[in-house]
Amino acid sequence: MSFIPGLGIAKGMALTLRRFFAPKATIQYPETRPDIAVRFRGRLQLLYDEFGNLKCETCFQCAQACPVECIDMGGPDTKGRFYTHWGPAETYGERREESALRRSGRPVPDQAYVHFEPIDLAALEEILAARDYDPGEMLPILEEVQASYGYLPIAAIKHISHVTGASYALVYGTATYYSHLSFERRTRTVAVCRCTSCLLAGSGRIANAIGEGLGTKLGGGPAGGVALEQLPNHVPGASSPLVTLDGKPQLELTEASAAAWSRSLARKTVA
Amino acid sequence: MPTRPARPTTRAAGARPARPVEPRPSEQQRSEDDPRIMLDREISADLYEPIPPYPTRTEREGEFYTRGDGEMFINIGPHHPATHGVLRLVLKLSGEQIVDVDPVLGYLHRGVEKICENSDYYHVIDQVDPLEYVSSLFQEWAAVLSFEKLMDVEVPRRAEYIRVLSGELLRIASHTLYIGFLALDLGGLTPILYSFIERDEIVEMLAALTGARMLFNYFRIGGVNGDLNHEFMSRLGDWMSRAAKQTEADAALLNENEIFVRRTRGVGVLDRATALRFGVTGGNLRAAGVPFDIRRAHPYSIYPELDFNIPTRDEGDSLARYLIRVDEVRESIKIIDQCLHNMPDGPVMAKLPRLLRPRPGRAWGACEGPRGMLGVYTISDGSDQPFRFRIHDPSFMNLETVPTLLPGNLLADTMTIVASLDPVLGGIDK
Amino acid sequence: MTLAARTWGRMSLTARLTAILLPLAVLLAIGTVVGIVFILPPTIDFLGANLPLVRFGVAVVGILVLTIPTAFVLIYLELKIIARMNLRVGPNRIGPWGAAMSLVHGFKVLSKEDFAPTGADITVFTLAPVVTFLASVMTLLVIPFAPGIFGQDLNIGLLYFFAMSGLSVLGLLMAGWASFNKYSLLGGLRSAAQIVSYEIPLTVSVVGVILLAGTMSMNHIVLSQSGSALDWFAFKQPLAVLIFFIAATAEANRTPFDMTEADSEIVAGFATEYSGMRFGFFFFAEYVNVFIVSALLVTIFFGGWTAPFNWPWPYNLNWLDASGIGILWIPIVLVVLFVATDILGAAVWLIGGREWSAPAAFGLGFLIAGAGVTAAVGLACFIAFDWVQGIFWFMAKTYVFVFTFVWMRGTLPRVRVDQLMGFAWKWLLPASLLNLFVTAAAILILNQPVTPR
Amino acid sequence: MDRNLKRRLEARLDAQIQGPIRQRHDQTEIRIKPGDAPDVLRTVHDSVDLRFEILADLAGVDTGAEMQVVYHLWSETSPDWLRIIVDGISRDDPRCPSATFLWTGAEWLEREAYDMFGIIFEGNRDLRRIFMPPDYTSFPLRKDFLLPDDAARSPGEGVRHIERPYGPAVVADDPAAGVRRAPAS
Repeated sequence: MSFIPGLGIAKGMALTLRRFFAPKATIQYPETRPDIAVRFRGRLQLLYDEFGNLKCETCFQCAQACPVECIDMGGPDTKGRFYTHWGPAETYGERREESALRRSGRPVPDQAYVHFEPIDLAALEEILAARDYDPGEMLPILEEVQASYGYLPIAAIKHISHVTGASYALVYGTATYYSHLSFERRTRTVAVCRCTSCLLAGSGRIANAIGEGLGTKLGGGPAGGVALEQLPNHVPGASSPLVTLDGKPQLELTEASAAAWSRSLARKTVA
Repeated sequence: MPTRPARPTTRAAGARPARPVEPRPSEQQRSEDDPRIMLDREISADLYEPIPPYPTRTEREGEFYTRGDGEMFINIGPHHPATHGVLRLVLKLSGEQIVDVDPVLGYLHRGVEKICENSDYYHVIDQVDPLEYVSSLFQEWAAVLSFEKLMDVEVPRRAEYIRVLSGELLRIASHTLYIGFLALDLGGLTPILYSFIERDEIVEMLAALTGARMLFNYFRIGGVNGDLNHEFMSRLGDWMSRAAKQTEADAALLNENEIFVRRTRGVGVLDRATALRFGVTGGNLRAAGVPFDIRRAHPYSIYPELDFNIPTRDEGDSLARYLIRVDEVRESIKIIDQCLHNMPDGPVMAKLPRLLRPRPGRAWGACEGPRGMLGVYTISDGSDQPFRFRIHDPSFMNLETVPTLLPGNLLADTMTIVASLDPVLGGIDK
Repeated sequence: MTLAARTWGRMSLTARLTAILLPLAVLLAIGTVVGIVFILPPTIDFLGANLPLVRFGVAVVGILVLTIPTAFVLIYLELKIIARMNLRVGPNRIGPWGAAMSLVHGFKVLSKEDFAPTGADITVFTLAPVVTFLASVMTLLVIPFAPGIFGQDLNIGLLYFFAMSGLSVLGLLMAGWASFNKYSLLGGLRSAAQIVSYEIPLTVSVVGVILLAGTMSMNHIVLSQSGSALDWFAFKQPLAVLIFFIAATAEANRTPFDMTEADSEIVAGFATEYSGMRFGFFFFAEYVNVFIVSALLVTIFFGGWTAPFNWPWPYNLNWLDASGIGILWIPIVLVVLFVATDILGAAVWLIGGREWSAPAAFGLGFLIAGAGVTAAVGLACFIAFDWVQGIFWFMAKTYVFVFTFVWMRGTLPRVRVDQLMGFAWKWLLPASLLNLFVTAAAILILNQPVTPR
Repeated sequence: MDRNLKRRLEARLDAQIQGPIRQRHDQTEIRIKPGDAPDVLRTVHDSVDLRFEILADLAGVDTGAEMQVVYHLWSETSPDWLRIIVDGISRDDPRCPSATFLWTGAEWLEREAYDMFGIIFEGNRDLRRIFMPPDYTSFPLRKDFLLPDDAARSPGEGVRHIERPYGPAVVADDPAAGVRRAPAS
């Protein structure tokens, strides 16, 4: 405190008056973005590599290491059979997962995403070069891609988004809007149940017959647009032996008719 | 009225119900949510009294909640603009004069010690981070010091320098925030914003170094998480070129202000003997004339090599506590300068196994945080999780003096004293 | 009943509106005709016979209407000035430079739930903000804004002012007591103690001016300071200005004397339990108080509406006189505005090319032309009418002090309640008595004639 | 490691110290019995050559077999922290003399240890819970603490799913008590 009464107050007043005219420290947020440090860990986003592919490999190590158990993941298990949940049990976990994916700019986990696999991009590059990489011609591009690959691979969509500059959401939205564009290969799945009662009722023999008709065997991969698989669970209420076509039980199928049925199925699907 | 069933509580020795609960009129018309609220319009004057609805547990509690002639209770908090978190002070007032205080804690209790006993040694550092959220590096530092003693880890010198550098930066950030909040609690609007400008610069700087603005999670057992980078150094250089001048200018708003000085001088005097008896540490103890600073009293890291002073004052009042902080900011700037000048080269992490299983033992590590001594006491039983993890927080001890300092002062001095003791409730409630 | 209900239920929204509005319109039309024919002539006769009554009514309505915009402007100024002092930008999103911010605040306050806590005395609780607000607004009645622009020229104007502003403490005390909250009670009692203490130095410091001016009428106090700035009482009574300023800060509950709503101590003081428009009244009253206190300071010590130097105007511009050709200027101005808009808009449209649509171009032209015409008319009025000048000088001076109050709030911490009282009784009161004594002695010694008016 | 401190402690407190004085890094550790605690604390606090004036910490420890109270002290006469472990406190009726006669600040630390471990400090004038609510019945840092058991006793029983006890949730409403809790089972 100074000896002159009020001097300290006057000094403070002078300081605020000077600051009244000083440049301001406010960052006008939406117009000017602050510099975020390169090392900043607080970004709520998943990282992509230079080809636009997601870097996350869903290895769950982060979820296991998180000390407060805030990271949670869901996805198909290692054999691609079940949609499993790896975090702590929580209400509406699946829903939240979906919305978190949406917020992170990725499509919701549909079949196309889950079986995301790399493709040969040469044909795609040809199509794009012919269209001059013009995002305005998105629909023709997508149609040609579908004609060339038989379906719309997610890798192709990522690549289109990457090279044309159209946002992924836009390409994805276009692709989902038109019903003639499909993310899935037009394959049909025949599944045979191998539970004890079905095996006793002869499903093993039926499987062999169907395999003969299709030209493959159980677990041997798709042949000519039809895949032969093992049914993970017996459909409740269905009789044995149980064979399903795209999830629909084929109740009238017997060991005798299986080979003919599968041959006609293979013929119909190949076209 | 239904009879009260016996309560299976373990009581302290000598504690007995001092104040039986009196039956109240019109039992039928109570709210279902809160039985103390009656639905009819007969409102008793005791409706909102903070008197506990259970029998008092100790003599001190019974004595406190017995109202004398002309006295009234008033709740400061847990939701109050000036309690620095969710602290609740039950004041017994006579007019505006404080007769007695009963601080009620635990609104932010998260059981961090228990959580730490169930996480492995790497995870503990994340868990203790949000305790003292204003200066979380120091809490990490205490834990890391304790673990390193437990495991006999040698920390590389560059890592020690980086620890001191970032720690002192954060000390400045914490002290400027202290100054701002003290002024805010005294009614000044402006200093808090100047403080936040300063703190924001430092915090952005530390974000470039550590990757986070508040919960840094930067110190590791045996070093630090990452080396210095160009972004951090350029920001630091920018800031250092004007830091001293800037802090002086901001302090001029309060240091000589007659109103501020009159409100803090002689208010809440914590003398040397009382401070020692209460286990007060940090700036509050140094304001009482005890030059106890762990950086000098029990040196750790590279502090013995650095040249800095421990400012002390003899008055022990709120003004002295404030001025100690202002002085410490200057000393910290000096330390940062020396750290930058002497920064050695080399690795920033010691070689450690992926899974830490220290041999059974006990270790106590303490460092000097902005509020005083932060200590961590760890007991290992040979597994990968601490058997006992004890956190000692300075704010807890500093706040304990409040029932001694407040009585006799006015209601307005509550804020001066509490703010000048600088409690952080995240650390207090653990 | 059921028939009516069923019919109502089947009607569309338009039909319902028509069913409500059409009879109303008919009723209104009939009422208007009846009013014009039977009620208007005697009313005009009565009002013509009682012109002071009309004047009073107009003044009261005008002041009531004016307080809200004044409060809005002050709230905006406070937000903006304190923000700039804090190195912030302040409100800048709503309206130009955030100027509509306080309007939004007003709507917010209006749309909030207006509840009373359990145990509150509802009647007193509701009346308290009204009392406080009215006490503030009533004081505006005697303040002369310009020659001829004032509510009432009471010959005890100053006395009336202090009596009315002293009433506001009653409202605060009522609020503090009725809220059934200890913070409110403490705030109310603090305000009572504070205002009672500071009322005395405030009043005594003005007595010197009353001695010098020889009157308590505000208009005459202003007139006795006319001339240049050197004739202001501020230079004859410097101590009184200081005392008055400090005491007025306390009277208006402004920082550093805002004990009654010390937010870090007693949450919001007397206003803790208030919400919605009840709180809005307190809020407005506070800011109107700042304006009033500044206005009073200007009126008593800084020459009121008089110019700070010898001012050659008003020129007698006959052609502007409303009774002569003046009324014709209105259509002329409108025509000028119209033509200028067309010319400027066309210019913008031609120069700007394709980017400017026609409405945008002519809108801009209208804005520019409007601004120009307004400035020209304003300048002409400023030159021609002394009341325009009066309002200009009065507002300019008043807002300097408003800025000072806000500036203080942006800088200073709050004093403690005992220091506040000690300062009033130990320093301000003796100083104001000393000032009074010295003034009286000087008048006696210098033998200045006290001229009663 | 301060060998000198070890010698001084042995000279002063030879009778009370149980077992060897352990020294590691910058810590010197002695163990005493609960009954000796006031004497030992007063000795290390008051002796001219010890002067351990600053109480750095007071911690409760549950080793699973017994309870301990651990004091950490600092003195300018020694570069070491002094750790005094009061061990051999029974888990069924844990009692220990209070240190508030020397350090008033130990009051809250002891309240915390009582709150977390249920150790009763005889001589503490205000030994009540400090963090946990007054109607809480468990001692959470004890090694036999089990969350579902605690949840069944807690007033917030059935509120959070993670603490939901096994079995049907029954909430007794006793408005007169002012709190809700489960029936005693």
